[in-house]
Amino acid sequence: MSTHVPWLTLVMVIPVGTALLLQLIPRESRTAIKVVTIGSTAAVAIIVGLLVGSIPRSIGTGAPLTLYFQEQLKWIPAINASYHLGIDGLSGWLLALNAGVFLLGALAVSAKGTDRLRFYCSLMLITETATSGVLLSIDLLLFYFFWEGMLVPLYFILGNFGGPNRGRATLKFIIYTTAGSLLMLIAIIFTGIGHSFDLQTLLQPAQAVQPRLVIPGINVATLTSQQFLFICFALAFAIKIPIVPFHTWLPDAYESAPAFVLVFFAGIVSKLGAYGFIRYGLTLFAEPIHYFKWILAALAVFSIIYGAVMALASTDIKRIVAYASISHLGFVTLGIFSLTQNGLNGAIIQIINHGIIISALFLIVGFIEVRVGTRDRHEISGLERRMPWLYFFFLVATLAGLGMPGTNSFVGEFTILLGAFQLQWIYAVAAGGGTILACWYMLRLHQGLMHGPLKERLEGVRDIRVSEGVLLAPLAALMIFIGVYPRTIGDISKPAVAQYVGISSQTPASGTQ
Amino acid sequence: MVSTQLFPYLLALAGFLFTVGAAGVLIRRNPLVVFMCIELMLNAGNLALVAYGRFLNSEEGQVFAFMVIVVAAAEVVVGLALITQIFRIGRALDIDDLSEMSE
Amino acid sequence: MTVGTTTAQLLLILGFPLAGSALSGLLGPRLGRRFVNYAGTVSILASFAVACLMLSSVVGAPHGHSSISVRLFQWLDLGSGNLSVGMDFTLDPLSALMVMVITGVGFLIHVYSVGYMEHDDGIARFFSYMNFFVFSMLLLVLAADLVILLIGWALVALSSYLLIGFWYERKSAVLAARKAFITQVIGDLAMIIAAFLIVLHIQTLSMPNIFARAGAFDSGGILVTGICALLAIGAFAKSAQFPLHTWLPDAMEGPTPVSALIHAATMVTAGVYLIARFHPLFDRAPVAQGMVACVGIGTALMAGVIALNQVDIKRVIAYSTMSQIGLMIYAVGIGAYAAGMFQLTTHAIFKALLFLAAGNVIHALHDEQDIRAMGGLAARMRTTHLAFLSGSLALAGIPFFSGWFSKENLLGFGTVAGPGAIPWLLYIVGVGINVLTGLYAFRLWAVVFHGEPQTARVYAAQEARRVMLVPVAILGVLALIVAWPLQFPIPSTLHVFSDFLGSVVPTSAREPGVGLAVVALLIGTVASLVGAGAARQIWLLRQPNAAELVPRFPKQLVVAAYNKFYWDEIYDAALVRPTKAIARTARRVIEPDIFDGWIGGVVDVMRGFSIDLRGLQTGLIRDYASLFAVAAVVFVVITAVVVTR
Amino acid sequence: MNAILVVAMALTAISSIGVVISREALYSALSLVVTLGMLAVVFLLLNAQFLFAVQIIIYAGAVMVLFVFIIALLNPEAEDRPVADWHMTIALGGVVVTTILVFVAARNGVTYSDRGFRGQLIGSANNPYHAFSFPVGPVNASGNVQTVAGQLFTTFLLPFEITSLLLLVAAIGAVYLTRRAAH
Repeated sequence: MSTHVPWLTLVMVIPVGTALLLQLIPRESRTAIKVVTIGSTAAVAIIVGLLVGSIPRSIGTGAPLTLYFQEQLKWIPAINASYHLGIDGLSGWLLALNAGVFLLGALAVSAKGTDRLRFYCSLMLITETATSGVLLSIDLLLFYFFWEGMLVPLYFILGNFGGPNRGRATLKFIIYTTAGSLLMLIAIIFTGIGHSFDLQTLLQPAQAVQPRLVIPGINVATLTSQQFLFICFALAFAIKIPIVPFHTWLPDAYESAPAFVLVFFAGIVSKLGAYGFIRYGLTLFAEPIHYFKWILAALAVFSIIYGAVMALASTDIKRIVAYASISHLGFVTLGIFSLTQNGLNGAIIQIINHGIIISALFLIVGFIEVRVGTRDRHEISGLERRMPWLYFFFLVATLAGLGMPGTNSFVGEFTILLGAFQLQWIYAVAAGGGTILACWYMLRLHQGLMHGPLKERLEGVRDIRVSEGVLLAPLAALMIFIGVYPRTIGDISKPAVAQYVGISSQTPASGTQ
Repeated sequence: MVSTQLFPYLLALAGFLFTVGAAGVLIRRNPLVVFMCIELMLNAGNLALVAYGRFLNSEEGQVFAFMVIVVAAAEVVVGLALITQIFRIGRALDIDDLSEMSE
Repeated sequence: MTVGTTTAQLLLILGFPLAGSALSGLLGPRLGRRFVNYAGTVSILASFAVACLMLSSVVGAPHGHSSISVRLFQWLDLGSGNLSVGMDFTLDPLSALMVMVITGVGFLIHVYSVGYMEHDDGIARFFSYMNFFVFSMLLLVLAADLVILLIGWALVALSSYLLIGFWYERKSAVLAARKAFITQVIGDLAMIIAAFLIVLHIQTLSMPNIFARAGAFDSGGILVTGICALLAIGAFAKSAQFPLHTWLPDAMEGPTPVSALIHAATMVTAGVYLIARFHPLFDRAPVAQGMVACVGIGTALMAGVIALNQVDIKRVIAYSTMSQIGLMIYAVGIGAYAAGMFQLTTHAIFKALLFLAAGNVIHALHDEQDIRAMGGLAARMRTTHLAFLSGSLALAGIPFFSGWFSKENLLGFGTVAGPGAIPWLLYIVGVGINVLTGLYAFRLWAVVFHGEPQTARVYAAQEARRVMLVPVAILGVLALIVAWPLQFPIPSTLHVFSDFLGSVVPTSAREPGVGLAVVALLIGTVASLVGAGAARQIWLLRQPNAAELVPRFPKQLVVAAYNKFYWDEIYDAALVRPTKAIARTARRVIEPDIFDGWIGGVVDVMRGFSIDLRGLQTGLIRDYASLFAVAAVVFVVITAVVVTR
Repeated sequence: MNAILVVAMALTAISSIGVVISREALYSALSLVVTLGMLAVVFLLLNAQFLFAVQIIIYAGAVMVLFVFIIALLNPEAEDRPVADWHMTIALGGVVVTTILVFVAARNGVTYSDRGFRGQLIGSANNPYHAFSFPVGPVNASGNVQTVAGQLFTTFLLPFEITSLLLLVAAIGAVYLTRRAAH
């Protein structure tokens, strides 16, 4: 693709431009609104697809990070903040996922059944711009701008289009994430002020080992300032992912949001925390991340097991999926903090996988909820007889969710566990125990809903419509395709990961080809 | 030619005008007068801009002052329109009465 | 053999079942039963045909060139020193043998299923799953990379899960399916960790490379012992060996052809295949081998005792399967790989036969499975009876039936398993198992086919339809003759089979001498005959009667054996209930009080502040502006006066 | 010149007090007219001829006329008194404190730089105010209007256009607001 066209800016501008354009369409022309929204997200998806496809497979030579399709303009020259965009194998894949889930989200929203469709579509498109911005920006301040900007449309989406508990859930989500990101803002300012906010520039000089800060008066050495800054960043990312002690916003928010919102809300937003850890944690905080990796990896393992245990204990099918999501994201975190190439590649693969799987699961759960009218797992059984197609898609998604070899998440979990094993074998074994629990709760959910005698109340339930199957079919196909041919992701993520690992271990990224 | 010695006095005048305007906002009840006081504050800013521009040998002060004037004009237009509106729906022109946030 | 033809053969042999599965599953519900019957069976037949070609090319290959590996594509490559996996397949005598068994026996069982499932609505689903199983199993045995093997390993577990839960409206079937799957996942996890140890130590997961670099592991070292122990756990899960054996009896909830194909002939023996395949590692880990042998013989003994005390026809055969696989595991544990594989081959045939024949009985009695409700069926189902008899004779190891060849061959190796008391003890128990096998095999035969009919249904029983009878008859004949041209249980007589596998699994150096082998053969045969004869006395002639004999055994033993030695209950109490209790605690206490609690505490503090500050909010702009002005001045003063200096 | 400037400044200050303390809105408005006019004079003396003109035209000519017109139109009753509680204290204190502070700061050349607030003695080498150089050259060469316009239409073109947009919005807003009242 020509580098003269500002493709990355285009990726960001198209959705928000469409959101403005939507205001010209009368509120009542619902079909037109939906078609325009789909068209816009599809256009973004096509551009992103071509961009990601043209990322070279070889280790780059750019220092310290190799970025492609870069765009750089002055933004606030006084403090060296710039409008700097670029992608690499890491952000490229997340961008692809982003474009994919928003396209899916646009397809999933019902043109007839949604109140204030134009409002919703505009908000969704603005969210897409913000999430794309988070992934594209190379400048810390720009990153923060989009990171926080994302919350604004999400606030209105969750607050207006949710279930009965939406007020509380939305507030919890917003306050939780804002609290985390404000700390990150402080750390960003501290890192960049008087120097530069540009990641490339910040990484240039070798970081000297910093002394520990001493509490005056009692002379207790604490941590270095780098480590404090890392804690600020880590908190923001940990809340977003979420890692376990910071996770309680997630089940509430996921429970109250409708399926067509969750497609992208669960699909991309929580992955941005993981992305932040790799993009900024590994590069800016190489020393602290090695210092803290044990505790973070331990928290990740705890997330895996705790999420699984909570999923076992829940009866609300949406909450089960939400806790499953926490458990799966624990794998991503574990992969990151293994700080090995295997683990990080696995984490990227698993980020993509989880986006696909969780979108599918929430869609399926949503379809069931709409038809059955309850989310209590004990109230539903034997649906396979009435809904063979949904059964099939649910089966594929369930198997992918529990890490079945041959599906996509096996690839991710295998590589992540390998990375964790390199870090510390006990982590890998404990996380592996989580997969056994995953098996238990996923199969119990799937079998409970689909198998057993059909409840009388459910006699009239209909199978999914073609329009709904169209949403699930590509997801199911991707789950199997990535499981069979994982090189699709691995080849592009590999060079980027080699660089990040190289930077984080303070050695130049060496060609491994 | 204006003496450079007057510069501190010019700034002091700007400060004075600004605070007098602010005082007016604080103690007056009539929204029209409050508006005039806001104009005072804006003009105080303009004075500071022009004085600085003059003594730092730059036209940028004037450019900004010009823009402030434009904004002030826009603000007056909308503000006065609002005040006539309030008057027309039959409410007293008293800021404390108009407050919806108290109680 | 060239790479090109091998690739084509591999693609065909894997492609036919997969295509059959997709066709049955997608088009089956539309096109109806006839289409599904043909799609399901013909795909396996085609696969079998290709497998025959393949076998001929392996047999015909010049010495030392009978193994060929092909790579379809690179699966994942994370750079040197990291994970690198190819979609690799190996065709060698071992995999060719397995492919023959899977497709050959599989085809017969598929044909049988056409009759067995003729009244079932889910025929399309059934054949789709069955074909998918054949595909997965072929993937497993052809894989040349440990990760690909793992994929096949897990996919067979998936097909097994789907087929056990085939009648999904039965609660028990659903639970059995889940139990089987979770047990398999435990095994998978062990194998995954073994794979990690391998790749981190020798940087490859490609199986030919692993075997080539097996020398990198210290013989008897902790690392290779660990790897082999973990692989063995995977094998135990798949082959239903203690302590991961409890799923197999429950798996009998699936349709009988499923039990025949998956839970008798092929999938459950994959553990034996795995250990035989990884023999270069196991040969270097004697401790792990010893563990494998002990577990194998222990499971064989336990399962044999339980089989003797069960009353469900399928469960008896299931426990007998477990017992026989225990013997195979014992064989590969003592290094007699070819002997284990030989037993695997004959067992696949006679155990599939027993299941299918039992299926005929069940079908004829309208889904009656309790043997106490049968009896006297010999006269009403002649062919089935003869076939079942052939299977029982083979199972019990009666001379010149296939089981005799393989089992006596296997036990012969037990005499030279190693120095010390334990190998001899294992051998003696193995001989005891021969007695036990004869007992339960003929108990089943006698109780089901002889004696007085116990229920009215028996009188109405009719011989099965031809489509079900022909496969049974073929297997019946095979169970008699299949071993004759292959292997004789005395070394240096007839050894076609072990020669065939010789290039993959070299014959163990510890081979019994001819004299010892003859003695062992005689001992084993006598033991089998004693068992069979005793069974004939007790259950056919009823002199002495079983009812009189049972009280002579300790009552606890009989009750415990009837209750499968309570393993289900033990696991439930030790694993399932505690996990559920933890989950409940997490939901009721930890989540709301701790994780939501700490954030709640922060919120409470904030709320306290905000109540204090509320007094400032009068709602009057004037007040806000005043505060603002004061604050601004204070700020300026602070910055100007304090900070400046 | 200095004398005229001092007089204009004094008048500005006095009339601004008038704006705040007059009881009638009309007197406030008239005081404001004086203040703005005197400020215009100050601008002129500070070499800002263009702003002088703008100040007269926009403030005296447009804004104040509008104010007076509205006052005449609405004819609000005379206020009894300004608020005389603690707000008054704050207001008076603020006026005094701020004026003195600003004067002292300006007199001592307190400046803000990237290193925080710094005070310098007048006349020192670091004090930027010790040697003003008046922009005689450019002003004489091209005239004040021309230099300001040069800035306005090149460097500050975008803000300039944005303010024009703001004016447009304000005009539309005013029309909209008053139009609805007709119904």
